[in-house]
Amino acid sequence: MSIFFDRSSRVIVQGITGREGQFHAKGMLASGTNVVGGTSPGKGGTTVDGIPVFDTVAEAVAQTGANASCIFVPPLGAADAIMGAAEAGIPLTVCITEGIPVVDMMRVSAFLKQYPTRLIGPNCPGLATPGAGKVGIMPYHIFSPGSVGFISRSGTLTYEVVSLLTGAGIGQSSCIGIGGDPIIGTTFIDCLRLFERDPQTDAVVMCGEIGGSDEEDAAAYIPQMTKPVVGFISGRTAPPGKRMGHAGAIISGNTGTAAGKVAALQAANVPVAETIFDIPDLVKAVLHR
Amino acid sequence: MSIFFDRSSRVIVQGITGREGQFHAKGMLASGTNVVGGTSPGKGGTTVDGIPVFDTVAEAVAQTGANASCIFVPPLGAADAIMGAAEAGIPLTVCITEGIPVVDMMRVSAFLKQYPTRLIGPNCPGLATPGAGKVGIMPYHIFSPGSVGFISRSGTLTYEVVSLLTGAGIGQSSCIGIGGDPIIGTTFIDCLRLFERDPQTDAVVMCGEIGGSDEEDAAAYIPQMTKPVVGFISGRTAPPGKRMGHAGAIISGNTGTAAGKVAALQAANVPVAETIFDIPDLVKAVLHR
Amino acid sequence: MKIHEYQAKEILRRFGIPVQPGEVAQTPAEAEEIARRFGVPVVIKAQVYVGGRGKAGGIQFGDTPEAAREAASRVLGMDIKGLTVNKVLVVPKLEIREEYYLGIISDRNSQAPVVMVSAAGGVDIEEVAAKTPELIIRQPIDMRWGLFPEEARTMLARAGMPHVVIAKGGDILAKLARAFIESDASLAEINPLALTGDGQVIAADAKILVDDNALVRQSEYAGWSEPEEANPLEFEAKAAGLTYVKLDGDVGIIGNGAGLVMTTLDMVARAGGKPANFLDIGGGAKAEVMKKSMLFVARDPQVKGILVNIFGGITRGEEVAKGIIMAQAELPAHMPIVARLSGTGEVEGRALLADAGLMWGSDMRDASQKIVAAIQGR
Amino acid sequence: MKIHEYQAKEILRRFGIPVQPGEVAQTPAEAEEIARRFGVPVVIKAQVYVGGRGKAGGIQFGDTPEAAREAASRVLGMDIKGLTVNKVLVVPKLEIREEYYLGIISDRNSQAPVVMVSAAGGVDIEEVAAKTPELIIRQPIDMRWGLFPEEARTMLARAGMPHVVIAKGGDILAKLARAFIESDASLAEINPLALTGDGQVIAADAKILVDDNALVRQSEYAGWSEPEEANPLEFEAKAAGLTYVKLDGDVGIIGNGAGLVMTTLDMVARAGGKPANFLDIGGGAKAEVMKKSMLFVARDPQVKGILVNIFGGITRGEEVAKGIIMAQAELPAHMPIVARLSGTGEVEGRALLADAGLMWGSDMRDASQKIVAAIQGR
Repeated sequence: MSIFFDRSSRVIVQGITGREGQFHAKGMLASGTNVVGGTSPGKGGTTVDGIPVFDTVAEAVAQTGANASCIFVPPLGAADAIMGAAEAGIPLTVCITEGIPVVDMMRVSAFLKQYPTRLIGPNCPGLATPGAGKVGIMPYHIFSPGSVGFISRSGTLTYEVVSLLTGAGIGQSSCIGIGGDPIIGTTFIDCLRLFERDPQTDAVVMCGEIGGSDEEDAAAYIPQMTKPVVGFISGRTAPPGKRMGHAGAIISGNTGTAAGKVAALQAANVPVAETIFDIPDLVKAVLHR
Repeated sequence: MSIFFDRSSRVIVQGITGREGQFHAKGMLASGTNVVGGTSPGKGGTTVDGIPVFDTVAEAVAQTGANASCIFVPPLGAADAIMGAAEAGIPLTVCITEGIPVVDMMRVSAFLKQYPTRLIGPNCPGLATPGAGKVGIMPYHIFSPGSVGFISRSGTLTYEVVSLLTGAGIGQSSCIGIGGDPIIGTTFIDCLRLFERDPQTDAVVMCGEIGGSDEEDAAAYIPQMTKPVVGFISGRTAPPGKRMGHAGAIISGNTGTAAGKVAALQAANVPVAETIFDIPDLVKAVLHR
Repeated sequence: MKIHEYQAKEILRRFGIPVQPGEVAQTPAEAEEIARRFGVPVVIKAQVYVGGRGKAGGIQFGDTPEAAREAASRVLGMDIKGLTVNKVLVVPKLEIREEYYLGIISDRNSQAPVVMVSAAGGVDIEEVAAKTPELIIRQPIDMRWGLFPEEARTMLARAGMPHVVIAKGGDILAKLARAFIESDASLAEINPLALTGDGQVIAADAKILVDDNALVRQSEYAGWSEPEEANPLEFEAKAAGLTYVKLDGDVGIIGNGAGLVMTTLDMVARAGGKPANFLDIGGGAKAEVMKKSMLFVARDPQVKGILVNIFGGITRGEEVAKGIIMAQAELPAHMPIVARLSGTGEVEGRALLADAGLMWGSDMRDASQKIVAAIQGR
Repeated sequence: MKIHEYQAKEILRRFGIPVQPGEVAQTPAEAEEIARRFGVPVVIKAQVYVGGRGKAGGIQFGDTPEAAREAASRVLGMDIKGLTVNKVLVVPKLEIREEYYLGIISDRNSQAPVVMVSAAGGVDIEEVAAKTPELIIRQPIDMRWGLFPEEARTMLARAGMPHVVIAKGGDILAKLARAFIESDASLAEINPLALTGDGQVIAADAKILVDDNALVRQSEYAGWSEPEEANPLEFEAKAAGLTYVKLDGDVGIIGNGAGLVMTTLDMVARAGGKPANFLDIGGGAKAEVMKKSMLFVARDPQVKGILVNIFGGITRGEEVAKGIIMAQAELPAHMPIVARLSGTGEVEGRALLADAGLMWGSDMRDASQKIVAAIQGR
């Protein structure tokens, strides 16, 4: 089992004829993901690496029975792509696109309230279910199947930590990059709730960073969980007021500091790793508790 | 009993400091309506003929317990007034204003879907419950209490017909001017449904006119009613494509003609008066059926 | 309010829609100059507020600048359904491969703008709707979000348009929806949307109607208003703030309230007369407005008599009577006038009318019969 | 993106908000001329991308045109928190009776713009929020409808504003909400909103931040971008398309992915070093980008060595290594460089680095320790 995505998922790639879309569609196929189609307005009727291309998501859904979508559409078209996927009845949408205007995401957020669509991202590496495949851009070879759920706001840091886990013999159930933007569809707490219910998951690793209060919100929920959580927070040396790469990674006044997040997690009895190298041992410790 | 409005209603007048608002607030008071307040941004804290004025509907509701509103705000501010009344929790809003841009009313229509507010109008004379009072601009002295419900798209024509009914000894239960605009909050069929459930009402007079298909929609519902309906349609001599005063009174192509409406009503077994002078006799006939 | 094709295209251009280039000429020489500048062949299109220009000869071609001049000289001054052509739009002739229809109307049933698209473009959409309604894809716009491009593309795909038109036309349709809402249109049409030989998708013709109620906030468009020569009186009435509709008969009709006036028209017709107009003086009119309305109605040379039908509420009978008496002094002595007043000020009004020797009706049936009889000399 | 007060006021003006008149001067003579034209007394306001101008002396008064000139000459060229004042806004002095606060920020928790209003205006709103949060009324904007005037007035009434401010300020706040959304702002503030002696309600100061992600479609505002002299490198980095943040230390840091770079900064700090910057080369960077980034980081005179930390996915190790080697050839010979590559192309990259005699780290901890040791001469 897994959260969000498994072998039964039928994935389309929105923006499949772009450089990124085409490259990662291939990567998803290679990971075992059932990529059933793609969209690119005007390119309907063609194929990309054997994958059929449609002008619209509605047509792709009608023709392929797709139930998940991975979006590589450029920033100014991404809100349209997300809304289009929801309108076409896609229940899981993963938006990789970075740089979507915040006003667009605020509109999308209001729009999605009337749809049962689950949005992951935007500005995220997507998700992977080791053994089943991936939706997004994560390097799939670093994963190993297992019982640890993984959630992170970043991309390459995820890869680092997953590599460390895999190297230490700790396999993963599902890995989700929730995205580095201030407005995202799925938060830490959403994932924690699902991991709590997921029978394959025994513990969760949560890699947060400065900015916002998603980690604090998660810390408020964790005491209700039966499964242990290990935390890590990056950006301890980040100064206030500076946007550290991710649009969401910014300390505003006294909110969003690494110290505050670490303290909140520790207050929830979550062991917080000092460095990423400490994560595997902390996971082993909570699993043997 | 009555539909929409009775002695327990507590009415505020939005736009009470304007010429129309002030004049008709007085008229409503004189009819027995419990006018508890009014609004006029910037004039909060003053009074108009002893009626307290507030800057906002929210304050008026909080201070007076108002549960109905009558709007006399100029066209470009009317959509704001309707939405504000809904947001402030007013369950019944009567909008007298004529000339609201259609795009505004389309937005209002979408907005009101999330509120339990009943909107009457716009571009309507309001409603009257003989014996209880009125919300709007109808000359109250023409009414007499009784058991005939009255619905019309127009103002002065309503007064003519009500005068004929009263003159013929036929009293009214509730009278509603639903308004002459293409987009209105309450239609004939809405009123018919309520009259059907209203124990005080024994028959209904419905005065339609050219344009749209509200009369046809009503004709499709009438066969399900237990109470008789008498119809009248004005605009038999109106040419197609011309807006006959009311923004909604326009024949487009073959739809909205008087002949079509008369035929639809007759097919529903509704006696349709040739002239307004025939209405009282037809009402008497159906009441004695 | 109607606007011309070239003005509708200007609006579309502002919303980022690719529009066939072109310029307006008011003289044949200007047309020739434009043809020279844009390159021939050109199309000369009459700018009049009426459909069916093509069939009426209002669209002509010029293969050379000189031919453009000649074509313009044929079209300028032409009478199309009672309208004189004062302006032509000169556009380079497109090599059109396919024609499509995109339209948005404000729809009373859905209480929203409704988008209609069809792969059967270039022809009258009402004909398509009547004969092959299955070729038209309809969908209301959700006013909360507008029409977003993916929705627009999905409509075009459902209408069976080719891939390139789905892609480029989807953007155009989404922009047309924004143009509709932000311009307070009641109709916005691109017909045809042309797919050209070189793969462009552009608006080759456009029609926009602007909601009269919104002209106060669309002041630029309001300034585009022009007299319709077929109906100069209606144009002047609007300018004078009167709610007036010109009809074909000889009985001038004035009342207060649209429903009442419409019913009065019907009553006059029943009495054997033919209404010359619809004029609603609205609520609370004073004597001056009544007088102005009377004199306005009498300007229609067909009018042989005037019926005034007032149900007084806010409108006061004595004001109406005063206005009628003031107007009578300026009207031809032989022009019959019948007034019927009831409600507020009815007694005072009738007394004034009686003093002035004017005819009155006891109700609208009586008044209608009296004016018809007076006109017909019975 | 930051913009100046005078630019923020220009945006507000376009959305119909009454704004205190005024003009920008770049010389004392211009300030005098403006003072003469608008009438004295005037206020001379430093236009710099920083708060607290008043306390720093960046706001001065001129009772005569000559005094305006002198005030401007004092303010122009002034250094405020590391920024040189190059422009002043000259405005006629208002007779302010009361000051209010209107603000809108994009809020991650409500995933919507949040409106904040307070009758305690004219002061730093963060101070009000900290000390008397009950004086601030907050409400998210429903993105489906925007903030309509009656909602705005209701907020102002709840904040305890006087009637005239509820009426006029409500319209202003509704327009501010439109300006926020249509301008892609991340913050839009009117502080103070002034009630003047003669009953006007106008924006006396304004601040707007524009969402960087939206600058592609807000091209006019994008053109208003100016170097922040306190951070010239950050401005140039943005122009060069690099995601760069200047910090205070001496270890230049480059990596791929924001989270990884932030973690690398933390790791360097743990190793006893001080990061000089944050630089994220993003995904799939080629050798040229790597080289450009290295040379850019080295332009910071504080930088004594550079750490490159790459986890290869789409980014290939050999491209990174090539870029480092190309950059090394142009960097001072004594500048230590430590690279750590893992993932795609890791073997090839390490081989290239070894051939070039460059230091490498086995993981990010090892690499961090090595660069810190190299800089500190251990």
